[in-house]
Amino acid sequence: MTQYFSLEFITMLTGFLLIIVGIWGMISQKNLIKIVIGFSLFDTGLNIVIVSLSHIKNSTAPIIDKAVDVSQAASKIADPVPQALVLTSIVIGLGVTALMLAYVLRLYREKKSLDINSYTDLKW
Amino acid sequence: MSILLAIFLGLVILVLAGTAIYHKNTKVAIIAAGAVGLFASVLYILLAAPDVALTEASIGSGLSTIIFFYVLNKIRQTND
Amino acid sequence: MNIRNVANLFVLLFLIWLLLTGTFELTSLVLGVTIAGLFALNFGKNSSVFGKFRLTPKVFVYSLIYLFVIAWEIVKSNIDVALRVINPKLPINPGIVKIKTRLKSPMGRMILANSITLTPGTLTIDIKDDELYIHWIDVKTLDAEKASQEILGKFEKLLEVIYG
Amino acid sequence: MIKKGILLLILVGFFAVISSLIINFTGNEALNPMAKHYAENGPSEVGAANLVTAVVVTYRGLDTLGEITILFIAAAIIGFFLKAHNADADRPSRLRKTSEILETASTLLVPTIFMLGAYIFINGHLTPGGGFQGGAVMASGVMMIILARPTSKFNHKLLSVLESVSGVAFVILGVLGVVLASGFLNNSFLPLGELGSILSAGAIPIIYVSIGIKVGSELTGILDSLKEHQNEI
Amino acid sequence: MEIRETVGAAVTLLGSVFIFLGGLGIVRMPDLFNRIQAGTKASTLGTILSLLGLAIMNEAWIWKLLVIIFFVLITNPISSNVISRAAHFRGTRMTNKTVADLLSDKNKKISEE
Amino acid sequence: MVNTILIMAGVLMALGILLALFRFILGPDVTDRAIAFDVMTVSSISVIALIAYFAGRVIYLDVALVYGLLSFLSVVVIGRYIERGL
Repeated sequence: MTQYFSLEFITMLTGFLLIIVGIWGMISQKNLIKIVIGFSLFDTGLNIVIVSLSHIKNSTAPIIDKAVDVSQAASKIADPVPQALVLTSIVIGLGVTALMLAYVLRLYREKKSLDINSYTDLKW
Repeated sequence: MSILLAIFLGLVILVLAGTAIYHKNTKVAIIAAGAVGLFASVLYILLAAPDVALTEASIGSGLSTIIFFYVLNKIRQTND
Repeated sequence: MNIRNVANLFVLLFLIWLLLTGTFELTSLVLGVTIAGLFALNFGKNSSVFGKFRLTPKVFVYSLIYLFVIAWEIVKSNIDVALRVINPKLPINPGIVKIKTRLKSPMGRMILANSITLTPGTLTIDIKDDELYIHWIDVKTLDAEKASQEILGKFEKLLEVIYG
Repeated sequence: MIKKGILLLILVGFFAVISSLIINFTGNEALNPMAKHYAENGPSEVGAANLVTAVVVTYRGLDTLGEITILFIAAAIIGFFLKAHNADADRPSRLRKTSEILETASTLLVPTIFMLGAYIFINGHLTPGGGFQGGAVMASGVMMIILARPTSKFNHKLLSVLESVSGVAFVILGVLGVVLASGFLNNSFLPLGELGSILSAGAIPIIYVSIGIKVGSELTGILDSLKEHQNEI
Repeated sequence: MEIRETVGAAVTLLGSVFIFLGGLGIVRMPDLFNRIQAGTKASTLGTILSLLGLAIMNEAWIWKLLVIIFFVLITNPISSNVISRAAHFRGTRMTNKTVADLLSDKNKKISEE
Repeated sequence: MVNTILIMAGVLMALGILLALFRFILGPDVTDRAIAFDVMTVSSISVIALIAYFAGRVIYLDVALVYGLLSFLSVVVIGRYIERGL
């Protein structure tokens, strides 16, 4: 039980629950903007999970200054690679969210409705 | 100590996420989604990732809110 | 192109750069001067907001006094509002009153409005010409003159010296 | 109702599948070999104190190029989608004027925000931050301008020039790494300098500044395409 | 050395008390304007005090903390002002205890003319 | 001693954030929620500073710097949207 009471586990659980909430919002809501909000929550949750994977027990930020010396860097810092991935992923997430919102706006101008049920053109 | 703070932040994030999904008013949902980003950024600092936290702060503090509100504004103006 | 405006903006930006980096390394200083100069030229040439400010000893002393006055006001009125919040009866008497200011320069007016907003108990809602509309948590008078004296009596004199 | 039940069932199934992943996760005790290599050799090979910057700009620089391209394509598609409709949007509309306080404050705050953005750019190899964050901060500064003065027009030509020049500069710096040093985006064709000083890490500050200008102008372009063009009353 | 750190920690504690009071104020006050009065102002002072306390504790951090305090001081009143102006324009309901509302009187006069 | 005082301060800050969250969920109007959001951002600046103190890293303060300068933009956007000025 004690293994679950660690920073990494708790943040990872938070991230996964946030992913679940985001997916639930995307598939259960009818409003198009709510679906985009669900997507952005999903994005945040995914980022939290990846960052929690980079954390080593009692580690500090992977930046070398007075507090962390070069010689002992390898034993003290967190993993820099997942952080670098998430760094770019957040900016891309903003771009993708803006793209989805542009689609929403375009769809709204076609049919004057934000309800997903009124877009039935390709429904079988 | 940091574990307790992480549990607190996780609960706050989940409550805000629930608000963002289930609130009827779209504006409130957007603000709640922005607040999720805010607390996620504090969580990133706790996880020793200041670079990621800085990115989330600079994106989530203004840009991600304004694009939602611009689209809402355009939808409102189409109706008028 | 207002030389004094650009110079004031440059000093402000360079000060921020120094505080942010916290070093006096030569290369860092050169970079700071270049960037601050570029931004000051770009943003300062079309406005005259900073132009009124001139750094004489008198203005410096008055600015220090102003800082102390506003810090004291903020702490005092914060305790006042905090006592109101803790009190179970919630003794508030709110209302929106109108006050008049003599200040003309936009920067001075903004600092005045922000000072009023920062002190709890008063909140600037709108500013039209020389009239400020203030939400006051404990309205003592509705008369414009008396309210002006009550709310901004201390700030205005100092700001008149600093921003002309 | 039945539909929601099915969806809930799917979600519970999804959670059941990944729950074994979560339950067995106990946290990492030590760095994996690749990260260890970066931590031990990064400061001497690259010369950047911020190892995340080292990974983003040099070790995984090609990924960064791809991500910037994705952002560029997203901005271009948004512009393409929304520009076509703007022609008939110039009917008169009521737009409330900004208060004087916000307008004066913006003249003070916009240079400050840009200064912070420049600090984040230039110290990207020493402190947290760099091109992506600085670009986002600068786009926030532009956003402050259009919030305070909604009628102000963008200089589109300057925006596109900045975007293409910085993109080309990024690629040219990468190719210079191939020609003068050992590989694409290798930063050691400029002297590495002393670890921790502002003129260190070879070409990383220059590369990061170009990334930052690129990201900033692309985010500004997205904001501009979403903005409503209107006249004030 | 010890005394200075204790003083700094005490100042931080005072700041956190103000943050707590701000939270309490925002819950207890009856309408939007009073919530702004009690909430954002108290939490601004609380943040400034806690940053000052940390600046007292370690002198190496003092410059960066001063910049943060400066930023908070100039940005926070602006957001309160904008949101209260928008709420008044929209006609947010004010509490029954309100004594006077001269701004809406003036706006009404303008629209009548 | 010092650590105990600072942990107490952290608990009080968390309680303040919790109260603001209560207003966020309860708040009858959008503007009330915007104010609650403002209180949460300002309070989390000092939480970030506390984390930086406990970790002993001055560089964490950069995040607080960005929040201090940019967090008001979100509230300004909401206000301008409500008064139809966007």
